[in-house]
Amino acid sequence: MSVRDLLSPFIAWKHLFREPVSIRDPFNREASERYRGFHQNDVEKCIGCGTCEAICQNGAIDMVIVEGVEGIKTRPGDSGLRPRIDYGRCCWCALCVDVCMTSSLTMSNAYKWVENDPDKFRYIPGVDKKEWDNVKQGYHRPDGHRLNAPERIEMPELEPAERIDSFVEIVGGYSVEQARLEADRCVTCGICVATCPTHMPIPEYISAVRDGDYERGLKLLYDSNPFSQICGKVCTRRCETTCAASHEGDPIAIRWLKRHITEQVPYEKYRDIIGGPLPATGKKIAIIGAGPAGMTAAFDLARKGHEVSVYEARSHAGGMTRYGIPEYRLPFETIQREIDLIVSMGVEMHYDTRVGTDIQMQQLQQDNDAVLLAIGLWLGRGTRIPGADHPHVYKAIDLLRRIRDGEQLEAPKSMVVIGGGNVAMDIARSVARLQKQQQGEINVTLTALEDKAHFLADPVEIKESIEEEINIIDSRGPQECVSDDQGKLVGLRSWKVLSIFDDQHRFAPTYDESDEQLHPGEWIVEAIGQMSDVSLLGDALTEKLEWDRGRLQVDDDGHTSEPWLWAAGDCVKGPDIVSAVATGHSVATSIEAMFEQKEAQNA
Amino acid sequence: MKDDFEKLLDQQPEKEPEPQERPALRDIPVREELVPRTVTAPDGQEIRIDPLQDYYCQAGPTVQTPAYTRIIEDLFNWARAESLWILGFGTGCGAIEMRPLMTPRFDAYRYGIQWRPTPRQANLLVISGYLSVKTLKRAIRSYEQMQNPKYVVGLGSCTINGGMYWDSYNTIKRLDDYLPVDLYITGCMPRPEALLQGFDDLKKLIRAGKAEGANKYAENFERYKTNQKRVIKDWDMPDYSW
Amino acid sequence: MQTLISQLQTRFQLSEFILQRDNLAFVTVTREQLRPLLLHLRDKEGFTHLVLLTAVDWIEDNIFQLTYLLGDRTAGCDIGVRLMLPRDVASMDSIHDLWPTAATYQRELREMFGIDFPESPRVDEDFILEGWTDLPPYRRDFDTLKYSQESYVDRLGRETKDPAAYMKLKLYPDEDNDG
Amino acid sequence: MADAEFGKADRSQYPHRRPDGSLDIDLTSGKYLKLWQGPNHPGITGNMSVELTVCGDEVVEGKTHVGYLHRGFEKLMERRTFIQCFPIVCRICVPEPDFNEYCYAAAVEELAGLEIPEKAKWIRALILEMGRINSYLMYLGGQAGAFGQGVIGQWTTYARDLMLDRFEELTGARIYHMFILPGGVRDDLPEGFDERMEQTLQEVERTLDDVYDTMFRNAVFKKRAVGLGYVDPALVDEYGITGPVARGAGVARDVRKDQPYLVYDQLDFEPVTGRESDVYARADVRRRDLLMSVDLIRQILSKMPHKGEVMATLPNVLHWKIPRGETYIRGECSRGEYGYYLVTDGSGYPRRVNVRGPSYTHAMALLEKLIVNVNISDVAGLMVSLHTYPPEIER
Repeated sequence: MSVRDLLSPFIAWKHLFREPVSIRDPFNREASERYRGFHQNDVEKCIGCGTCEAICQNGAIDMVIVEGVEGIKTRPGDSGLRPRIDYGRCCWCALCVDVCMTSSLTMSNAYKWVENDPDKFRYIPGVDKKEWDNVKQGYHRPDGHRLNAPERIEMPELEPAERIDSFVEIVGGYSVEQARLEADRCVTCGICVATCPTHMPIPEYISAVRDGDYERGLKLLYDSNPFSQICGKVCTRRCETTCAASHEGDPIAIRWLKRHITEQVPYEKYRDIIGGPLPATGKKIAIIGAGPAGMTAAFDLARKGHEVSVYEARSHAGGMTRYGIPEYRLPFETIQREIDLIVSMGVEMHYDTRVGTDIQMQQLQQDNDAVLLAIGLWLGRGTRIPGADHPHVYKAIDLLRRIRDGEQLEAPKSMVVIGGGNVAMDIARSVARLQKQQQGEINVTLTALEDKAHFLADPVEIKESIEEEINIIDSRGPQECVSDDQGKLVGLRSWKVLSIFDDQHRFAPTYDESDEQLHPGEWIVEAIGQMSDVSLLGDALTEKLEWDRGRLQVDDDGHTSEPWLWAAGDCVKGPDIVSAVATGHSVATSIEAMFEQKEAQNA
Repeated sequence: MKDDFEKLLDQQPEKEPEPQERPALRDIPVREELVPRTVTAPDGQEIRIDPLQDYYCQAGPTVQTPAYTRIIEDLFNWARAESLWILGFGTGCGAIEMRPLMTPRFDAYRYGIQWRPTPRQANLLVISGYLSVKTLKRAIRSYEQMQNPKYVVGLGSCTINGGMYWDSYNTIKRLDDYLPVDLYITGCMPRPEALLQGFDDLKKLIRAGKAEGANKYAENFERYKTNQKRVIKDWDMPDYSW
Repeated sequence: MQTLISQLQTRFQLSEFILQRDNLAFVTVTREQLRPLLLHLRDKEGFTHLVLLTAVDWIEDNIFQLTYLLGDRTAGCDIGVRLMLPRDVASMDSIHDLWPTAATYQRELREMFGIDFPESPRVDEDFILEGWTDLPPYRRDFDTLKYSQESYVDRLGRETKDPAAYMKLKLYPDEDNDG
Repeated sequence: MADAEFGKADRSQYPHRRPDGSLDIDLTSGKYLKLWQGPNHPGITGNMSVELTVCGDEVVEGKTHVGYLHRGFEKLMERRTFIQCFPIVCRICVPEPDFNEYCYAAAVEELAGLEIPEKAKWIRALILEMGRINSYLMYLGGQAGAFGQGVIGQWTTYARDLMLDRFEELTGARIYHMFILPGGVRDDLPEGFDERMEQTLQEVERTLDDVYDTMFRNAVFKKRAVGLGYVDPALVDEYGITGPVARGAGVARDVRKDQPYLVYDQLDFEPVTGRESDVYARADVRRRDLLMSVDLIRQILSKMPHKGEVMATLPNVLHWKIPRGETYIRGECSRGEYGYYLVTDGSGYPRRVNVRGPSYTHAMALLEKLIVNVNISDVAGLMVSLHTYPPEIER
């Protein structure tokens, strides 16, 4: 204790001469650039996947219906829901912003909200108008700050040089570790489920991969899709186009994960896991066509205990998967395993039995309680351009079938394919393989009306085709199949396409006639679409049934105007394997419902 | 959806869910010093005391009616609004933003707002965030001991709907079940500027004569007590003491 | 650390130890070994600092794990002594005479886990909770969400939809949507 | 201490000790008064209370009561995923929340086998030191206030608020920063942060100069604080004393030095120690520690790598599972050793999280020991000098 101790505190007096430090207007002070204030949501960008709700540890977020607001509608890839935040729960941790799959959710730097009604602190950002809606400052997810991996795990594949001279399957399949990492990327939002025609429980089976519980996964797969092994390889995977992860990164490899499950479970265990049929009911059903739709319906109905007979015109089951998809994409063995499994449920198969020739439709109607028509699309459409009747102008579907049937085709030196869809790619790549095997040189040209960005084929197919040295020329309109003096086909003459559709979105291509090319080819293959061969129905029945522009008219369940006849698959839905499975299921449900209804009437 | 939501809100008074009584797994013993006893004074006189009773100020709360003319009431309200004295009871984490508020940077004193250390001098109880059941008991007593007119401000999302402790076994969710709240400020936690904004809004309410929390408490005293006693299992204090 | 562990193992016949990192190890002891081991660590090996004492509820195995974490602040290393206690007779000897602060930890364990420490000072007094009538809350069989929902009222008006189910309902209204 | 005798109670009135050590206090005798200090009391650190039994104006027994802020964090974390725990942990300690974030993140990273980028370590250390400065500034205000010097709190709160501005521009929040998450930190330093930080540090130093003159060289403060709350260095181990309380007793223990974490092994510093082990010595240790933090921040900003990632690649946090294991992570916060004991069981949720806050031992066993024979008016000053934050006791 000293005099200094008594005097020293008086230094505080110097503050009398300092500038005041008070903030003059604290009511309008702006928070910092990064401040985590009240939420904003770009509702146009938001897809309502609910990942924000899933991560919120406070249970502050509800997904609510906001239909009727402009820009928000339930559609594939958008649930039509939007997050509503309860500010009686929120802690402004911004995990919802960090995890947001589309980066639509952000935070402004606004922070003042006073109410005397506590129920007002709930609002739907972006929908309920707030004064901070257009504030630019505030927290946005920093670059590189991700709570889940944006990139897909690479699938092991054969290199183009290794695969081009054989029909060996290209894709190798994930290892357990790779699959687990890929499955880990899924945020379990489930917006893919509605997009999948057969509504496979995608998030659930992906979580089975994550847990390594493949038997659970297999059960989930087969409960919704008896063609899971095949779909695991060649599904058109609409789910992946709507995947929430695709907005800021690669979509989850849903198809490959499905394939992974089917590969991990030993085939011998399949039947035990899936479960056998119920006791016999005595009901009889005839199914025409052993493709995905017919066999799916057969699988469902046989498991219910009904007596199912399948009539197949060819010598193997599988339909388009067996005769239309090249082996490098789908080996025979996979198809056979799938078919054997379905047959093991008690389905009776009649191969090489063509309805209309070997057995009559009327006969089927008499012998069965229900008949299902699943005849697919086996007639290739033609371009009808001059010279298209030349014997070396083929339909892609016929050629593919011949290749898959094991016929030893002698590949042409050069070939032109007309069409930009998956079938066009398939035939181009199949013939390329034959050329490589037989001649060592590939010379395949693929022309299509569309430009490359609008090809109907899967982008992966296009990429792989280019890798396999297929010469793809887009925006070409075929004009004539040109033959030389000896009648030998020399190539396809084409014009440059200016537009494909007119103002009313009708098909009416216009060409630049000055830009003419001749694509040399000994063969020309038309791959521009297919239609059904309905001759088996017979004239009387064809007359009775209702038609819609050449297609059989059916209701949502696949029921035709005849009470005993259903139709399913490509012949009603167009070419798509998973849609065929979906129609197979709905027809089976519809037939089952009809049986129940009848039983109820009889009782 | 909005309609559904509004419907739900309309139904609220009748649909108020009754929390079910959880069976008690153990009895709560009465604390030793709270047992009624007889004390001998130095002069030999024996006095019977019951510590749970407050003999001098146990009458229930009463509704305070406005002054007989409008102009006087307005004058009163102006005076009340311009002297918000906050009780210095930091019930939860929000209390930390009170100190910047009361120091030179934000300087709430210039708006007539200041801290008081005792409920007797304060007219504004700020519930700064979540309330554990143990603190709720003290907060109720502190509130009741404050003099009329008095106001309650709920600070932070915890007071509105439980905030981030929505699933905690020890914190209440809705403050308005237990105390009459005049105003809520959301945030976790609200910045001093938001608090100032809140107090400013409270002033406007008071001037408009709409901050009637204390009267609401008196009018619905029974309901508040039932709610309070439902969560405070060891109610060892008078029902009301001021 | 490794040498210390091997010394301890020969001396106390310890069954299990885990070297979590260079300066942190966990050993498991029996009830009888605990006190001598703690004394040895405190007086001979320099682990004079009781960092914490806490419990883990392994309800599947019907076991409470008590963890006594001791620190040697000069050497900068720690050793966690784990003791498994049957869950149904949750009672343990007090160590408040070794470290007075242990009494506080033991009071907390008594209240939050229901593990008794006879003779520990004020062990039966309320510590954190007041008027608690339910299961000790840190036990795994106590469900805090359920308790909270039953005791404290939620604000009404909250309702949420599952995107997957809602989309199916909306896009395929005719389908069976109970799944 | 001769002049402090005034107002002392008559020693003959004191209760005697029973054989088991407890005091034989007969409240009905009229000699003693039971006095509750807190929870609603200006002379209490946060929302807690001390049950005092006084004889005259001298405390004969004091019992700490906590639990007013109990939210059951350790229980709540058991039903939150690993990432969901991250926003909740900082709430355990309001004035210095970052230690919770750091310890929790480090524990998760260790058990999950996650390596964080170098730059994230520097930013973490920066944030922890900034938090320490905040906490000490708040303490200085409280310590002076407990002895009636309101003005110190006015200055230090202002300086702290400037530091909060730096926090706000770096982390996006004033109080609960939620910036250090498992895997690294959210973002890099903003543009021009170094210069603004330097200005703030200079303001902090200026404030501390004033505080030194008006508080530490103040006859009143010295008279109240010197000799109050003496902690015997021998008690340090017995009572689990850490941080400035231990260093005030001359025990040079600082986790930053003893078990260097983050980048502290690359920084140049020596633990600050005192000698007298009383309230004054502890306040002085904290003041000097604060200045050391200012220096550390300058070192960090100059040595920090300029470029680099600040976040490791996380697995998808929505279903992040961590294999079975247990660990303990500690750090030196402004009050002493802060630690997280984390047990995982292979699921997506922590099996058990135990938070060891330094106040747990300081404010319970130690305070109850030191409070005996202290004048009622000094209780507040004594409590503040142990730098107690009740939420870390009850969590």
